[in-house]
Amino acid sequence: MSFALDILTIAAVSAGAFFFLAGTVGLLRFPDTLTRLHALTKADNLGLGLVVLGLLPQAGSVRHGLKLVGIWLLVLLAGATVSQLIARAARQGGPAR
Amino acid sequence: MTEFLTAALGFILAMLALGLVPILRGPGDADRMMAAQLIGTGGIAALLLLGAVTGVPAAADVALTVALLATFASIAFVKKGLPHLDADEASSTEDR
Amino acid sequence: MTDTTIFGLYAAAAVGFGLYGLITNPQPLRKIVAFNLMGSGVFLLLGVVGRRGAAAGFGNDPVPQALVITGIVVAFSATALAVALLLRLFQTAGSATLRDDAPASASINQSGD
Amino acid sequence: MTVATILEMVLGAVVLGLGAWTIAARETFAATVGYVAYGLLVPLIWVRLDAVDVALTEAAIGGGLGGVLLLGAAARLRASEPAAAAETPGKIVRLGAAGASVMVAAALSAAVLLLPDPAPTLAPAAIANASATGLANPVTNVLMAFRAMDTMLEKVVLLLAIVGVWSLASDQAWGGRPGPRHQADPHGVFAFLARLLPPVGIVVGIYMFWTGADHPGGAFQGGSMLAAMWLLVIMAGLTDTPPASGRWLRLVLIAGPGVFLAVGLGGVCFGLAFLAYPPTNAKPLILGIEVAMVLTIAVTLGLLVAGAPERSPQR
Repeated sequence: MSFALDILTIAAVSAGAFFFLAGTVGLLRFPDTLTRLHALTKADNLGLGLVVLGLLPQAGSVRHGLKLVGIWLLVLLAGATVSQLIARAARQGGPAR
Repeated sequence: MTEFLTAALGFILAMLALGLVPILRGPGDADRMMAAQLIGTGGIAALLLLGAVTGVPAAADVALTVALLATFASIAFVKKGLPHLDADEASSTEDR
Repeated sequence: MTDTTIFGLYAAAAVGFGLYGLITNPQPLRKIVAFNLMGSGVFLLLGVVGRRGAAAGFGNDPVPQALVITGIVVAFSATALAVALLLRLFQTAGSATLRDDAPASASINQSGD
Repeated sequence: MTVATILEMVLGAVVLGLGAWTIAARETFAATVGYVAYGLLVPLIWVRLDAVDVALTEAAIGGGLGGVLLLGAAARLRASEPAAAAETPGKIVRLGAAGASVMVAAALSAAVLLLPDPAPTLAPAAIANASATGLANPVTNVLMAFRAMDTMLEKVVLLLAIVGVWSLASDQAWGGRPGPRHQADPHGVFAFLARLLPPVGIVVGIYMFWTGADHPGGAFQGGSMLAAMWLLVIMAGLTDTPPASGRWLRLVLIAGPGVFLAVGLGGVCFGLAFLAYPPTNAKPLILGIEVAMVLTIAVTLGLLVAGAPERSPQR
């Protein structure tokens, strides 16, 4: 049982790390602010979710696991709204600024 | 398991650092506003992994704090970042 | 090379960077930022000392930890006061410079006194 | 070299790189953004050093509130930047500064390398006396009982700082409301977030404070979280900063140090010493002080970030 859980951890954390890689490549390669914002918010939030999923089997207690999931949900909510605000500011300010 | 998680943590930290380079250098302030966003995801993933590696479960509390305050900082970036938005605020102050 | 040595050396470097910025940056706000960086380095040094004092089941000596927490709050208060002074200087003098012979453009900004 | 050592080197390099960037950046606004990032990443090092209490404080006050304070000032001082940039000191000064900084850093590094072994520690003493207070978090014990004088005086420092900031108000804004009146679309995304996030943040803040008795956390961490949420609501224009002349506001500002001082003097009256808690009631007394302190800290930190009064109280 614990072996299977370890496999799950390794698979999920690896996938999470891959999405962080994808997000960073997007940040480095995309040409303008809005596409970079897209890369950052989509890929990194998914990466964080997968890391949280991978850490759940190692959490030790239900309370700790719930806290981890709660953090992810909070980051999702905040990320979705804040990226909207940043995108709006970027459009009003123009890409040159 | 600890070795693997440590390696993953190092990798995510490196990604975070690489991602910060274009954001902070960025041509404009709109790019820089993303810095707190990046830390709100990558930094928190690193913190949670670090808590698992070091055996400090309270790292989750730190992650919770960072999540809330990174959002707060992002909003302050947006609010203060663009000079013309700031000017709007100043003029509305005088109206009242 | 233990973890405390590594972080101790980084903390020493942070103090060095902060000192350099404090001296060379002409903008007062940048001096405040540099001073905060210096303070952060000093706090990390204290954290390293506490980490070396790990005993009795605790990973870090609680006394330096408490000192650092108090220090962070006091540093924040000092920063807030410094920033308020700087903004008031900018409001009354029209410029934020520490030079004595700064051009006085006070007529643009209405100041209260 | 183990994986853990490499990790520590990477972690330190990332954080230090950010710190160096705040010094080297060309624009002040960019430097303050870098400082916020630095302040939000330093907690990783503190967690690695097993000092979670400090990690929480550094994230909340160092990165969050302190960063936003500097950021707001940078946005206001933007106009003055070209004039200040012209004053960059000459090569000789910069070389001298670099020399001095290298010497200080080298001296500190030598001190780190020459630290005594075995290291002196007060941890066993803190553990041995933990039963006197009934709290399980040794850092809270040190802050609230063993070194209570420091904590009380630190509250006084906060109070003095707010007095100092308020006294910088111009004559017509004396006793008025700090900062500009913020406005946002009441049906927009921003107002939505400012309505959704504070309830979560307030629960987290109270949790931080409450868990501080036995686990990492405490009055500072909880209070700064509450302050951040308050400022968020103010920035969204849903509420306004209170006028500095308000009686209730001033009562809240002195509640923390006041209760602390009263309990301290009570210790003298009941035949013990200043700030000595009677052993049977130590925990309720400490909690009482902390409740007053959370309120005071939240309001003080929020008002310190808001700055000096700028608008007259009547408007």
